[in-house]
Amino acid sequence: MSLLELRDVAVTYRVASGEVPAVRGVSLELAAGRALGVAGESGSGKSTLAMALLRLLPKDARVTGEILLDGEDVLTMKWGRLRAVRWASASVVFQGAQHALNPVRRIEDQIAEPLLVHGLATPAAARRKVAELLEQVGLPAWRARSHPHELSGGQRQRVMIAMALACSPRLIIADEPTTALDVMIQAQVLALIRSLIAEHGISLIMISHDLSVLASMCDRLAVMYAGRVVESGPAHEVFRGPRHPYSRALAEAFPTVGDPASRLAPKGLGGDPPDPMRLPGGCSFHPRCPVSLPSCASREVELWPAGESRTAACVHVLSADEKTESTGISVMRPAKEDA
Amino acid sequence: MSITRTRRKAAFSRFWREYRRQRAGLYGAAILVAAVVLALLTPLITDPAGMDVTKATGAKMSAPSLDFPMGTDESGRSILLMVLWGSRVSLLIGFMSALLSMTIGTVMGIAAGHFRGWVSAVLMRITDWFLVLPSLVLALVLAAILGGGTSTIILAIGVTSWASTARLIRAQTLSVEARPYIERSRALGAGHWHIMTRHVLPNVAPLVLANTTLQVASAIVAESTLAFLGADSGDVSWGGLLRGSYDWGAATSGAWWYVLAPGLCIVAVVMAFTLCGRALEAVLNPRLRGVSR
Amino acid sequence: MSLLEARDLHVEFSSRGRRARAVDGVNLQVGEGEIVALVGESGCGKTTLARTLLGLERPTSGSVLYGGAPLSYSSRALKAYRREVQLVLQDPTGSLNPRHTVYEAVAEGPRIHGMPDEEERVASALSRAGLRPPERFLHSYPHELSGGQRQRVVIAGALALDPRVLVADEPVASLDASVRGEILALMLRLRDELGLSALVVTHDLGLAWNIADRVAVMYLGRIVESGPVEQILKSPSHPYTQALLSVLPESPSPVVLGGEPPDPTRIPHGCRFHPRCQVLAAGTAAGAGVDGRCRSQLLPVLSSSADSQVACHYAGARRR
Amino acid sequence: MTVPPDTLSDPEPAAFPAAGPGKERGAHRPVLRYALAKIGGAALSIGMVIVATFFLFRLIPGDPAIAYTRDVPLSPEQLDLLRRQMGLDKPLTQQFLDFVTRTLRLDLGTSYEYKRPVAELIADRVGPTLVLVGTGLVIAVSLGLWQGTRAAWNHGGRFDRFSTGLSLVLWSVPTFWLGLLLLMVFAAGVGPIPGIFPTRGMEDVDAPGGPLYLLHVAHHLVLPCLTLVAVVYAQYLLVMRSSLLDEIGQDYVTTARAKGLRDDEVRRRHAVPNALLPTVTLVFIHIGFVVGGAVSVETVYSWPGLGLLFYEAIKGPDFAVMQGTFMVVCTAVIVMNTLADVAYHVLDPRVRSA
Amino acid sequence: RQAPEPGKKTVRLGVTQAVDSMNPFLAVRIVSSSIHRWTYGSLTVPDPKTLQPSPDLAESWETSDDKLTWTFKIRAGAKWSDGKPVTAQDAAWTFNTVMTVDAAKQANGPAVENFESVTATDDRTLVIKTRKPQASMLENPIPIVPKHVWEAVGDIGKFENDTYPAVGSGPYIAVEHKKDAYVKLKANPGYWRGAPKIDELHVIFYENPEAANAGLKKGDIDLIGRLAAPQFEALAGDPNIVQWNTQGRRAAYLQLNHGAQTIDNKPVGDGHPALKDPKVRRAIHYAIDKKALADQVVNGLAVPADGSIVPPMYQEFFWKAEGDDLVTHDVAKANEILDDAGYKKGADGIRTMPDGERKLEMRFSIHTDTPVEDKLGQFLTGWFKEIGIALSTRKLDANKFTEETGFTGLFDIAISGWSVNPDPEEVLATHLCSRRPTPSGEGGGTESFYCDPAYEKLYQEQLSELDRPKRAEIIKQMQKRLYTDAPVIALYYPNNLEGYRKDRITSITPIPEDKGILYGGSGYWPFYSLDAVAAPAGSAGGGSGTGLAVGVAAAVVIVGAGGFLLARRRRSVADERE
Ligand SMILES: Nc1ncnc2c1ncn2[C@@H]1O[C@H](COP(=O)(O)OP(=O)(O)OP(=O)(O)O)[C@@H](O)[C@H]1O
Ligand SMILES: Nc1ncnc2c1ncn2[C@@H]1O[C@H](COP(=O)(O)OP(=O)(O)OP(=O)(O)O)[C@@H](O)[C@H]1O
Ligand SMILES: [Mg+2]
Ligand SMILES: [Mg+2]
Repeated sequence: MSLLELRDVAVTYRVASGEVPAVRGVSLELAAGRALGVAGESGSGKSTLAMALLRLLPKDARVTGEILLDGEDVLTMKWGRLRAVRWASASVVFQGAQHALNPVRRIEDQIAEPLLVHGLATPAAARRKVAELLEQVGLPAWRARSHPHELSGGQRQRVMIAMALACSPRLIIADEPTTALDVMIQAQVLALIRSLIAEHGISLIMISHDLSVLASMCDRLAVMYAGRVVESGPAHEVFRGPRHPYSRALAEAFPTVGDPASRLAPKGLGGDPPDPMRLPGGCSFHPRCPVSLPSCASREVELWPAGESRTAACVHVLSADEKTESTGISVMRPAKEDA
Repeated sequence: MSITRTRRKAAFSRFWREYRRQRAGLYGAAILVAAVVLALLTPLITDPAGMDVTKATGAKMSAPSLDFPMGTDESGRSILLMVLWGSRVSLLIGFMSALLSMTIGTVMGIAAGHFRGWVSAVLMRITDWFLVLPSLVLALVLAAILGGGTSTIILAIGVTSWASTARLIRAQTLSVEARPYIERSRALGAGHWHIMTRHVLPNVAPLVLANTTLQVASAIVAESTLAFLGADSGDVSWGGLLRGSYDWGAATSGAWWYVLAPGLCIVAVVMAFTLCGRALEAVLNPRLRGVSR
Repeated sequence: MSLLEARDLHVEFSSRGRRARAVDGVNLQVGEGEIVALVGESGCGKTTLARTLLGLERPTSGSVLYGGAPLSYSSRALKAYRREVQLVLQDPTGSLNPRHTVYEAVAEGPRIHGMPDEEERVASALSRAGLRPPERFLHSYPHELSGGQRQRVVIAGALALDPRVLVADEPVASLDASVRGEILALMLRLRDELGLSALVVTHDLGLAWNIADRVAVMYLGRIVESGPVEQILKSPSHPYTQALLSVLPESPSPVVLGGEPPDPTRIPHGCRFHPRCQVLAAGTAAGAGVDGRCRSQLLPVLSSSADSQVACHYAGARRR
Repeated sequence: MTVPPDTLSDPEPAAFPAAGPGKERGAHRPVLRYALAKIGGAALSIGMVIVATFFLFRLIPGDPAIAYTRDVPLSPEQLDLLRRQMGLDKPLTQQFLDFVTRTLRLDLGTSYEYKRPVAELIADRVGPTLVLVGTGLVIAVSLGLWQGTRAAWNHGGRFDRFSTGLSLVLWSVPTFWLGLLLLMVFAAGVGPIPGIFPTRGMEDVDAPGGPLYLLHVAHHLVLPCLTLVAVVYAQYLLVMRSSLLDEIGQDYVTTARAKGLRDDEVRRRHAVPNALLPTVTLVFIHIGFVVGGAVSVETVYSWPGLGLLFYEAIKGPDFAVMQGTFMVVCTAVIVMNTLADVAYHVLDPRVRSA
Repeated sequence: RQAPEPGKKTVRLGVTQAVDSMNPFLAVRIVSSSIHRWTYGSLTVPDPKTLQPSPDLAESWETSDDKLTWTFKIRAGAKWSDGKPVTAQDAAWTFNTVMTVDAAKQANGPAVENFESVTATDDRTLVIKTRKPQASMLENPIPIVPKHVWEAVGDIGKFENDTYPAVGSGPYIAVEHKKDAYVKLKANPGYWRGAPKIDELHVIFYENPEAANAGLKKGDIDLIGRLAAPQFEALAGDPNIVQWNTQGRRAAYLQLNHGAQTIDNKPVGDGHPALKDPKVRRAIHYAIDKKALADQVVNGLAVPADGSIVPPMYQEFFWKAEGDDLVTHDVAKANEILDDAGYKKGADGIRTMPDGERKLEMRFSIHTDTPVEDKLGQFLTGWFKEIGIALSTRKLDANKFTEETGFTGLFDIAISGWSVNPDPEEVLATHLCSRRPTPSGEGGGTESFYCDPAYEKLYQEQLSELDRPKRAEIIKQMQKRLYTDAPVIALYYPNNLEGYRKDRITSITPIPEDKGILYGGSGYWPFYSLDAVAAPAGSAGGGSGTGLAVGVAAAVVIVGAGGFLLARRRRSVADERE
């Protein structure tokens, strides 16, 4: 059984001017010990989805569908049970660690807090564990006595990771853990995460809009656009040979240093990002799509199979693969074979 | 540019839409409009001769009746009439001292936030000084030294109450100044004046507006307190009326209308200003906008 | 030939009683019609250098030369200077006053300088920056625009003054991957069409590869390697440049530099990179017999010449 | 005078940019330096008070010597002598220097009315004011903060609407007016309500000794304190409420929830302490305001404190007492604020190392 | 509050003035001088019936033929409260201190101005030599202090006299003083007239007169003196309270700046020139409706002034205007006088000077913070408008007021008033030429800048007239002169308004005994003769209220805390949700 399974999850924010469908029917699956990358442009609903996994969204967000963690639906859990699951089974590395840490408490206390709350350690043991965790993420133990503002961005991000590891959860959700960081520190943090999942067999959901980062970190990749998954498949395949025009644009936007093709020839995707409150009809990508057909403006697209354990939501997938029947909601298989 | 006008209109109607959702603010605005209109109309709808003690027609301290809906004072004058005329002075003092205080506060705040180094340090020192000083005490001293009169009261209140505004404006100025568009403007060749008037002022203006209403409220309370403590303007004001009710023993002799009428007027109008100010702040201050989710 | 030049520029800040040497001896020049990329990790002094070039920061020593003449800091001279040299900031959203329409934002420069034909100028700047037709955008507020459009408005604001040099500080860092290509293409086009010179500040080597003629790599306040893009990025000689290139996600063997990020208040002795230098750490430098010099001997400041040059004892030793 | 409640939430960023690594080992040094700087600033402020007092009271038209002698007719020689004694014959700069040295030696002049050193008059009245303002402040702060917390945590709820509304009404009420009403109702008694509280002062003749004395004073304190608290606490409520609302929106609160903390734990351990810190400084900035309120309250309830002395001096007018009280009150407020600032600095790590 | 000892008689007097000093040389406020009157003896005390001087510490006295030497016999049986006898040395020391120590002149300096020397020839004989004859010698108000205690005091001007019980010779002994709060007096068991009937007298300070009234109604205090009219009226209808409304010692009048001059006859100030014209002053007098003022401003609790500066309470000296002298409220007459004198009304209804230059626009100077004067101003403004004089009210603080209306003459019309002692000499003197300010513009204590040869002459005559009825006649002539020449215009004589609880105070003798004053009058009679209900045995008295309130307060606190805890508990359950 897979560790995490999302079934048609949708999140709608109620705001003054109406409803914002931030996530519109996402189904995903993650097996234990695997890493799943979620890419997509800014505002495509990645963070919303991540927060929905532990029901951390604000009150004005409505979540529907099913989020099965070890077969148990998070959305219908009792509060007590949910509290027990939070952090002990699944923990989160939040986007923007500078704000996710309490500015007035020592990082030691903050890392130890979940241990004590879940009754996993005595205070003394918790302190030892904190030192251990800090060593693991490459921070000297004396840093435990620091306050968040005394740390650099990379260090704070590492504290966040140490905190996520504190209760030895089976799943870590890392929301853009490196976006705010310098290339060099980004590399450090990525290396750290990579070694941690390798050593502890933890499952990982990593969110980023940098496809190349995800490709190097994850087994599988899902690309989101306007609240939907538009393409999914084995990470390298999606990165090297994207089937959806949006994934393609994303992949191409990253220049390869040394590649003469991109020398003095930057590529990008025109058009405006979609407004979730006023999504275009038909395929929501069609106004920006370089290869859109007239029918795209009216025809709903779904995730169609696009090769070995791959799916993509584009009509061109159909014509290329000459598959006419829709598979409906396509479920991402545990991708053992392509790891 | 007519497009600009439509823009402005759209912006205003957007503002109004948002403001309308602040129910308390609406009540406040309604009370205020009523109070201001009544104050403006008073000379037209009433006869000031009723305020002349030698021509008063009522009995002394008589309870509310048809002739005197709010009763009469110690000289048999209609309290309703006094309250109406008093509202003119109270509101005038409120508005003028708020204006004075806001002007000083805004200028000091923007200057302290915009300039660096010793200018800012000196301005902040002065501001902090005024901020922590007990302003009522200072106002009383000022009023005692400068002698009575409406303008003295306005001055005393205005001069002692600008500091918190200056702090607020300075903080806002600092955050505006930290925005890259200031740097950009500077890179385009802009000078101090251009930056302060084109970028900082429009950005702090909503805050100034919201704060002015709050300031009017506190100025009205301050006026009544000063009047009670003996520094009155000499004209009939709400504070002066309250003082009168105290001097003429209205409370012990059971003339509750004399005590309550001006007091409740103060409370109502001050509250209305406060509600409006808070509503304005909620609508206009982007920092607060997100809060009441 | 050189239009804008920094000559032995030093900028120091005093932060909490300590001196931070944010820019610590930089020679750099931007020629007519040339795009130079200035790369380096966060906090190495790139922004400070850019701001100093614009006269927004006074150098502690050294000078900024424009057209061969040193910059004067009288407010009059600065105003005139800023008509010709323009800055585009990192954050397009922050760079636009939310209360100004696109028109006002773009017209701000011409107004400050009292230029005639404001409306035409704004319209043409907008269309040159790729916002076409300009009328569609004139009365929009920044919040009604997408990130890419905002960045173009900022660029248009700079173009409205017909500058000869554009200093762009991380022009695409905060933008979505899908938009950045557009902006970069725009810069290339402007160079080709208008002969604009540009200094592009970034920490992204891919960007340099995308658009620059020349690249200068900065580390802790000083340029450690510079030269034509192809040469530097394909065969870097400085260990720091090598490390930067190696951590690009697609590179096969990343060299993650250890140690704490550099601190401009405590610049190490000898080669400023030596505490983190992987070449020194691996003993290769010792093999070449330069490790002692790495730890103690100062390196000369690189000149502003256009040729490829590097400030490294090891690279110097190998080249010899 | 009052300060509008919401302008208090000072949006100045409390957090400062990240410090570089390895700085905290010397952390006590900045605190000391900060404290010294603050104390220096306070000294400067007090200096400003002294200077302002001198020139402000020099603005009074008329002859201080004649004012001093009041209605008592004196011969010109006697007046001249008095002027010389008061130093009025010296040049202004000399007068100023004399004034400063005298003030620094705590010689605040002699009361016109009481013919006694102002410093002594003030010393006699400090105690009652401290009792009133101290108790009032403690109650107002705790009540305000507690209600503010509750209101913010369930913002939009019934408690929030009720307490915000009530506090706004009370905030709009002139202090003295409320005081008079309370006095009339609960001290004098109205209709069926018995006047169970005293009509004046801090104590009566034949006040009991020992612990009963405390009860006796407490009984006298009820109404004045209630008045002061009613008018003052609203500000703390509103500040705490908005400050906590700010904190609730922060990401670290979500982090705390994600860790599996209970709702009240999130509030108690994370949100409230963080919201408290900026609130508390604002509380101290308001001491000046509370002192102002105390003037009205002390007048209404004949409370024998500094406010009453000041009020009597204004009525006199006894400029020497006014001047002395003004300086003392201002100085006290400045000192309190400085202490609060330093304490805050020690408590909030974000500010500490800045 | 402790339960009073059963059988103990305590009277609590409420005052709205704080004690300024317990040192009789410094105290000027009425409350303090009253206390000193009760705690120290003087040479003489006004007789409660006639108000004429009667023996106090001086048993008897005689005057030399040249009227310059007075010899007093000090009472034999009088003792200080510490047991030592009262001697002539004590009195001599007291007077000499006032005469020689500047700081000690504060309270009663003028009373010794005319003294040449004071000596005690033996323990019982005091000899006072004056420079000029002094008819008012027997009214000397100075409290005599014990030399053996006061000798040790260094600087009289700084001495607070705050060691209790204070050594005195009056009916009461001061035993406690809490500043701005109360003074506690105990009956002096060794008082030579015999101890007072009550055991304790408390003087309790109220800043807030409304609170004082409430205190009286509630029974927190037993007596209040010097009430303002509204407070007095508010006492009506309470069955336990006696409203004590009697003729007062005070006259309220206007001071007209009829050309202020210094003592060397140089004009000072900026008084309106029209006021120099007696006709204008007369017209103004006609414009004033004194009855309306008495009714409206002081709620009818005053006598309209058909006289001058001596109130009718002092029947002996009071002069009443009658017949042609009498000025009544007559606007037409006033207008006629002004018209005839050539003051023409302009289009705005305001008159101008006969030379057509200046309008009759005048200032009316009053004190800040005095509602009665404020109201008065409102009335005068209304009436003056009818006779073509524009009046604007100026409020001045006490210092400025004294300066402008007393020395610098910067006023047109000002409010004035004087509380008259049983001997009116003091108030008569305030209108003498010699009282005008010095050439350098410093005060002599004039109340009108008046300088009239006729008045001066009469003054000198009364001074040396030791025959009382004759003297009274001269004094009446002086008042008539003031009335007709109108440098001052008397408005009304406010009644003395007091109230006390008859369920507490069983008997009290006013001074004078016939409808006189209780508190603030001369002498100590009312408070010496006072008798009160004893605290009933076993009752907690006012203490029961306290106990009740404390109980209630405690209960409220407990219930509140309990509710709070309960609410918290409930909420912590509710907190399960998010
Ligand atoms: N609390 C909220 N109320 C209303 N709308 C919201 C809220 N939070 C997010 N949204 C909207 O939901 C959409 C998805 O937001 P989300 O934060 O999930 O995007 P994201 O993919 O994480 O973007 P980024 O890469 O910038 O982090 C956006 O359009 C955003 O504006
Ligand atoms: N005003 C200032 N006062 C003190 N120190 C400063 C100031 N501005 C910059 N610094 C310091 O100077 C160094 C260089 O800063 P700069 O902003 O130039 O770096 P950068 O290369 O642009 O970094 P990034 O890529 O993060 O934008 C940093 O260590 C910074 O902390
Ligand atoms: Mg996100
Ligand atoms: Mg930068």
